Amino acid sequence: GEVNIGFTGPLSGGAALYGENTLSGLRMAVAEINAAGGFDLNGEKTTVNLVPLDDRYSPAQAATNAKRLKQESNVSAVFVPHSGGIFALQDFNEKDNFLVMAYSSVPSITEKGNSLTLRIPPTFDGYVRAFTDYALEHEGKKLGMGGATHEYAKIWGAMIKKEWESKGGEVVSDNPMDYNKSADFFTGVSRIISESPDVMFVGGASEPTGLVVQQARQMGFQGGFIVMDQAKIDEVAQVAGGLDMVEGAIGVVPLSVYDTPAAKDFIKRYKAEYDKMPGSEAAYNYLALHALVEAMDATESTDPKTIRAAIGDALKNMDTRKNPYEVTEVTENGGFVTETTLAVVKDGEIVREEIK
Amino acid sequence: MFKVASLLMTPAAKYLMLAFAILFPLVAANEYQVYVMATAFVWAIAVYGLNIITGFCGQLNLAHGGFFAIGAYTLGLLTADYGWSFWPAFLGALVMTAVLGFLVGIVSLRLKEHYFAIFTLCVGFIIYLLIDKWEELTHGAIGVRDIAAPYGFGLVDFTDTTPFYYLVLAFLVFAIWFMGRLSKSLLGRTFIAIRNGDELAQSLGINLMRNKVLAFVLSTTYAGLAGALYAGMVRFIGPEEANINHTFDMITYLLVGGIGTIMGPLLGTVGIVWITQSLQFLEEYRMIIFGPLLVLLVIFFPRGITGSFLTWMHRKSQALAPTKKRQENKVNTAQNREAESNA
Amino acid sequence: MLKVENVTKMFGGLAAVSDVSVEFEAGRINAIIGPNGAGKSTFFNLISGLHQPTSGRILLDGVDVTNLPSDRVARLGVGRTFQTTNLFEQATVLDNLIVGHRLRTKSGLWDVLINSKRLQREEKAARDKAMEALEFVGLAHVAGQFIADITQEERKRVAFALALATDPKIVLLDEPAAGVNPEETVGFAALMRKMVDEKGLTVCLIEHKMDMIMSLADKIMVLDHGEKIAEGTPEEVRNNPVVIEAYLGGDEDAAA
Amino acid sequence: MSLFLQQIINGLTLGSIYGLVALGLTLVYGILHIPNFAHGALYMVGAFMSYFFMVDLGAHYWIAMAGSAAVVAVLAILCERLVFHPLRHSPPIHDKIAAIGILLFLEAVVQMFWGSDFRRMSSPFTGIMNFDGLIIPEQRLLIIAGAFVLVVALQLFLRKTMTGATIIAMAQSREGAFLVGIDANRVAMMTFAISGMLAAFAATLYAPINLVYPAMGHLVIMKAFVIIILGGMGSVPGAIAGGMIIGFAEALGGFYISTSYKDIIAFGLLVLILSVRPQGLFAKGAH
Amino acid sequence: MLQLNHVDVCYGSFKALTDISMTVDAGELVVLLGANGAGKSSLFNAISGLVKPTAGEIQFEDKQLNGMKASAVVASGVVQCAEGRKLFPQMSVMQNLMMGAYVHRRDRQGNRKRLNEVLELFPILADKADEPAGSLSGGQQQMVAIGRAMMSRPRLLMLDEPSLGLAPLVVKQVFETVKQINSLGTTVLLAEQNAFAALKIAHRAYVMENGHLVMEGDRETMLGNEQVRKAYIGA
Ligand SMILES: Nc1ncnc2c1ncn2[C@@H]1O[C@H](COP(=O)(O)OP(=O)(O)OP(=O)(O)O)[C@@H](O)[C@H]1O
Ligand SMILES: Nc1ncnc2c1ncn2[C@@H]1O[C@H](COP(=O)(O)OP(=O)(O)OP(=O)(O)O)[C@@H](O)[C@H]1O
Ligand SMILES: [Mg+2]
Ligand SMILES: [Mg+2]
Repeated sequence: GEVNIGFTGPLSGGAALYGENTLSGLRMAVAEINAAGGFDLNGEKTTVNLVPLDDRYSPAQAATNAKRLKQESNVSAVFVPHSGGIFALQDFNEKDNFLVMAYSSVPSITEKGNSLTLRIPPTFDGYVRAFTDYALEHEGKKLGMGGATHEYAKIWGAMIKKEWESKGGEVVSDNPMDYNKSADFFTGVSRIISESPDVMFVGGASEPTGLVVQQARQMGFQGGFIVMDQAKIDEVAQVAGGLDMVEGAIGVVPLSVYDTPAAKDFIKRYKAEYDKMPGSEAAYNYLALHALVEAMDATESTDPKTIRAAIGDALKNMDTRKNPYEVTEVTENGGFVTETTLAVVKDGEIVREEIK
Repeated sequence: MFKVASLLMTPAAKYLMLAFAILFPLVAANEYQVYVMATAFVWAIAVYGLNIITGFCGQLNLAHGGFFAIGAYTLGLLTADYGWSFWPAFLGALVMTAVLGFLVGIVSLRLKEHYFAIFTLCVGFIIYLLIDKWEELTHGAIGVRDIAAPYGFGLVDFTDTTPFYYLVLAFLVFAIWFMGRLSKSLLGRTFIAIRNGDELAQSLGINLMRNKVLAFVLSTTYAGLAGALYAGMVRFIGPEEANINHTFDMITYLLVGGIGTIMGPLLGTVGIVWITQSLQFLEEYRMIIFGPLLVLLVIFFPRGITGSFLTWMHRKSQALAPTKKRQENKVNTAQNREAESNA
Repeated sequence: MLKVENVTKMFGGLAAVSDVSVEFEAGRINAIIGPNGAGKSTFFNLISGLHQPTSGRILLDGVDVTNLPSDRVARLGVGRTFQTTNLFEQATVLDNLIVGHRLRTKSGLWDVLINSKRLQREEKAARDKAMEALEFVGLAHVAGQFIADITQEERKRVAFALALATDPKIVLLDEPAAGVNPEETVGFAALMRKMVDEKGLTVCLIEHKMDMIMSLADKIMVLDHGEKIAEGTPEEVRNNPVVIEAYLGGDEDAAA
Repeated sequence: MSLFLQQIINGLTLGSIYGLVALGLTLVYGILHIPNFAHGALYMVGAFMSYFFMVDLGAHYWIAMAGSAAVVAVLAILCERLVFHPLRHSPPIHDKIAAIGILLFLEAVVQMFWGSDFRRMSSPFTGIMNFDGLIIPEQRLLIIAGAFVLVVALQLFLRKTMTGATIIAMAQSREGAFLVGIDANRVAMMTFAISGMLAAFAATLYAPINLVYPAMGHLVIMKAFVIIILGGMGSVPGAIAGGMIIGFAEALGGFYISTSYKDIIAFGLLVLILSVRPQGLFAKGAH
Repeated sequence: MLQLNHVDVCYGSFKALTDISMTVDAGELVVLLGANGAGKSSLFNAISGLVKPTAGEIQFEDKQLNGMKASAVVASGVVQCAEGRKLFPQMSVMQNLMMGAYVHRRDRQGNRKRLNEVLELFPILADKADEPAGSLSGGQQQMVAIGRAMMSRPRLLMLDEPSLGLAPLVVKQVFETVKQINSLGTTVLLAEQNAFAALKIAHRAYVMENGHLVMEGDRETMLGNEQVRKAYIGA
């Protein structure tokens, strides 16, 4: 037999690369499962068939796709890598009976109490707490806000600001910029710099983030950066002109800096398959799909509710090779629990820091 | 081929199409198909609006997608943030798009042709930017969630796909019916006269501004109607609803179907929406095919499906009356003239 | 009927019409002649409200129409044709004409929505008017044909009919017989006479065809470089040395 | 003060780029009356070609710029020949739609080859000049100087050479141009080629301080349209003046008013101006 | 020099010219008479390559003109000064004249010489050299148009109603100029409604009606012909 698993995400348009990266992790997991002859479902060898559909990042198209996946392929789970699509699907997934495999750190995804949603990455409130603590201690009290303007960055920025002020810091300038469309960051950055902050909050896609960082340095900014988790410090550094440029940046630990055997092993296999460095979207979705199948295997069922109930155990029992981030727990609301980590650029190197 | 087409155009065919639309949920393979059809109908309503201002009145309005988004946002914000229930908010959306249409109309319609088109392009973009940036009102990039679905006064549940489909169908039928009436009425003729030449129209005593604004407001109201239905269907909207690409899409539907015709907008929209759905697998290659297709279409079928068919019908009737004295029109001959000089 | 007082129209630095005063009497055929670019069409545009004069006054039956927009002027009874005929190619002759009577109707959006009695009545009136105008110009037989399929001369006649459908008191005809052959020109002259005789209209026309003008017009005004250089009966104009000098040409080619 | 000067420099930089793009747009409009919506796509392709020559083939910046200009010129000529020429007698709406078709196509092709991710292309001019606190990266200076040189060169070409004058002649009277033996096709192709080249130059000048990605032309072309409406469609000086107005409005508005609303400033300006002067700032007649 | 054999021109299904055959010899001044819409301009445009004949052939010296591009026709020495002048209104008079030399743009020396000749012909243009052509009076514009055509160094110059809309004084001047141009060695084909004035300077004439050539003859025959007198000259 065969089970279908759905995916709807941007496969064309501006965010296509992101969609493809997400999909690559899923594909890799499916290939591994099927190469091993599938899994056992009620005594029947069952392979996995991934059905990807393109939604061009549009919530409405994501909803249409999900309907289609449910109706035509009878999927029990749909992977969605953007919060707009997730919200759109949450409108009817309980009624239509399928799991939303949400790849987005927006906390409200799991806060609404949708019983058939699994949030794959950690929410970013953990990062927010850790990053602000670290920056306040090491860099200074004055923060300049220069994040991006898309939905995700907005929520991030708002939380950073709140956290910063509640801890006695001061937000000296608040000037978000459109990272995806802007022709020039010069004006925006100079506006932030003119208030001489100690730290700048930046972050959208890695490349424009790199440009923002570079222009800030060009204009004489000496302080550190709080880098939103969408941007990866290593990629940012590449655009900005080397790790020296991002000295003092605080961000999530790039997969490449993860030192665990599970992560290293995953990176090796991914590189062999796709000939590039995997990002976290590939790794997280890879492990989530494995966990999903593990749960089907364990419960001998493809029923979304049953799977949802069993996913925690599945994560725990899973081979660590399939679990590069070593996720071992699911919250009551359906969020995967990962240990929050933090990386800083010190003396031209990315180092992992313990969180207190 | 044309046999089929000619059947499609007779008045009886319109009833056949209506019957098909009514039966569609029963014959559809699954709910997804009904959902797609409902989406297509929603867009078709907006395209009918575009047909009024662009097809009849001859003014290419590139802010149409913006007004669609205004309709969607008005409904979304009134229900999600201000606690209105669906139908009052729905009316609110119509009023809002009509009023804003009026305001934009009186400024933009003083411009002509390319200037009007580019001006409205900018208006559409301003609408997008405002939705994206005016966070206090619109939630900016975060979008609007928890939009109310239409309630059926205890009779039907419009959160189900099929009842919603019928709701949209009802509005669509009304939209087409009204368009048909309009096009044959003195008012519609007035619009067409303006398209043919505004100086001539004016010398016939037609108040250009008043009529153009009226057509514009009608068209934005259609867009608002479609937008409100869309919001009630998807129930999650973001600034991308105002993306200029939606306007481009609608123009394409209109052009493929046949600009200035009655059935063209519907045929074009339904056709392309389904083609787009079935070309899903092409992903990013879709536009590699679609772009050139669009170009070929405007070169070889400038009047769209319906328009080309009408021309063909006309030719046929001409052929049946060979004794008629014929002289090619100036346009054609002027073409010939320059065609030669450029050859 | 129509009284023009010291009208001037500047386009940038160019005086297309300069300080022209003239009076056209009701029920007459008035012609305007002059070289290309003399300002004849501009003069019509000023009367019909398409352009606003830079200075001067225009009175229609004693009503000041100087700064009215052309749709208002049309409603006051000024019909016109254009130098280049612009009709809706893809529609029938009758469909083209129906809108001509629009200015005498009132129905709006609401009437369309509820298909009101008024709308039905007015649509019928407009259709009847169109047919009547078409019969008047002698084209009743082509009512159902597409504009694209009729001859150049028929188009010109349709343009006439369109102006007539507005129920005008005065019609301004800009080179009605340009590009039609001599035989057809005679037909047009007859048509214009008929407008005056049967409908009691006042006709103003611009033409270059002198033989037609001379035999048709009751009164001729001659423009040159925007200025009125002469006015009078054909006889007077023909013998006016200034006109001969500026337009008709001297001695031997006077009649050309 | 130096902050203000900083914004002036920035306004000049932006104005130069916008001006160059608008210039190409206005030339094509002046002759063929086509508002070429695909112009932004040509700009984008220009950036990708330079990227390709520099990063993939290892060419020098200047060589890459020349190569890119050549490729985009050819592309523009193809657009003219294959699309706009056959459509020259269609109603005005059709060539706009066709232009949209070209735009979708070019973007899709670029995306097929290079993907939709952001790319970085650096020029040899990475230095930063510091005049007593006023910071001017070399590349920005190059943009301003480059735009100046191109505009002057274009003016000389149009005014002083017979070939250039054919473009002006065509814009003023098509028939007149035929009568003196000007080949309409040649002029149309030449105009498209120049317009494409200007777009490629602008993109290559700008890319090093920005990113290269398939959607990079969207906003630029919108602004270019605003500019040519402001400056009067078809007017060369209008395009340059309009470019500067928008560049400065954006830089100063973005700094002193709000960065998020800086794009609205450009478009709001247009709405405002056209509400008062429907014919644009510099055009004489109405339209 | 110029020979037309059985030329037809159609605009769509409307036949504007039917079976036109005519010749113009080197050094001649030939007049083409005809009423409005007779097809004079159509014939000129066919020769100039602005419209494509549907049948027949047009021979200029040893070259076949039909099928040639308009620009190539000008380059081969057949230049039309069209009805309505078709100047470049915002260009200066001088620029207009120089555009006329477009097909000879490489021969700067020759152009300068030619320019002097043209300015000698129309001294007033020298005074107006820097003014935009659009601002000139009708007569002056006509001079610019003729001058521009002369700059193309025609061996056959076709003038389409050069007297149209001009005051008689100017008309006289124009005809004198045409005669002068012809006497300086340029072959001229002149379309006119102003038959008398045209015939006075012509060697030969053709008469067109409704797209057909209906008559041909030299100046004296034509001036003496009763029909021509009646139709085109008046009593
Ligand atoms: N809208 C306008 N803007 C600027 N100039 C104009 C405009 N309309 C007309 N003109 C100018 O005004 C003058 C008079 O033009 P008009 O069309 O009235 O001449 P006309 O007498 O009708 O000539 P014709 O016999 O050739 O039709 C011309 O020089 C023309 O160029
Ligand atoms: N581009 C065109 N399209 C259609 N018909 C045309 C075109 N040009 C000319 N005609 C028609 O062809 C016939 C001959 O026109 P043409 O302009 O050659 O006449 P003409 O003798 O030059 O007249 P005129 O003295 O008015 O200049 C006319 O009936 C005219 O209406
Ligand atoms: Mg006129
Ligand atoms: Mg002629």
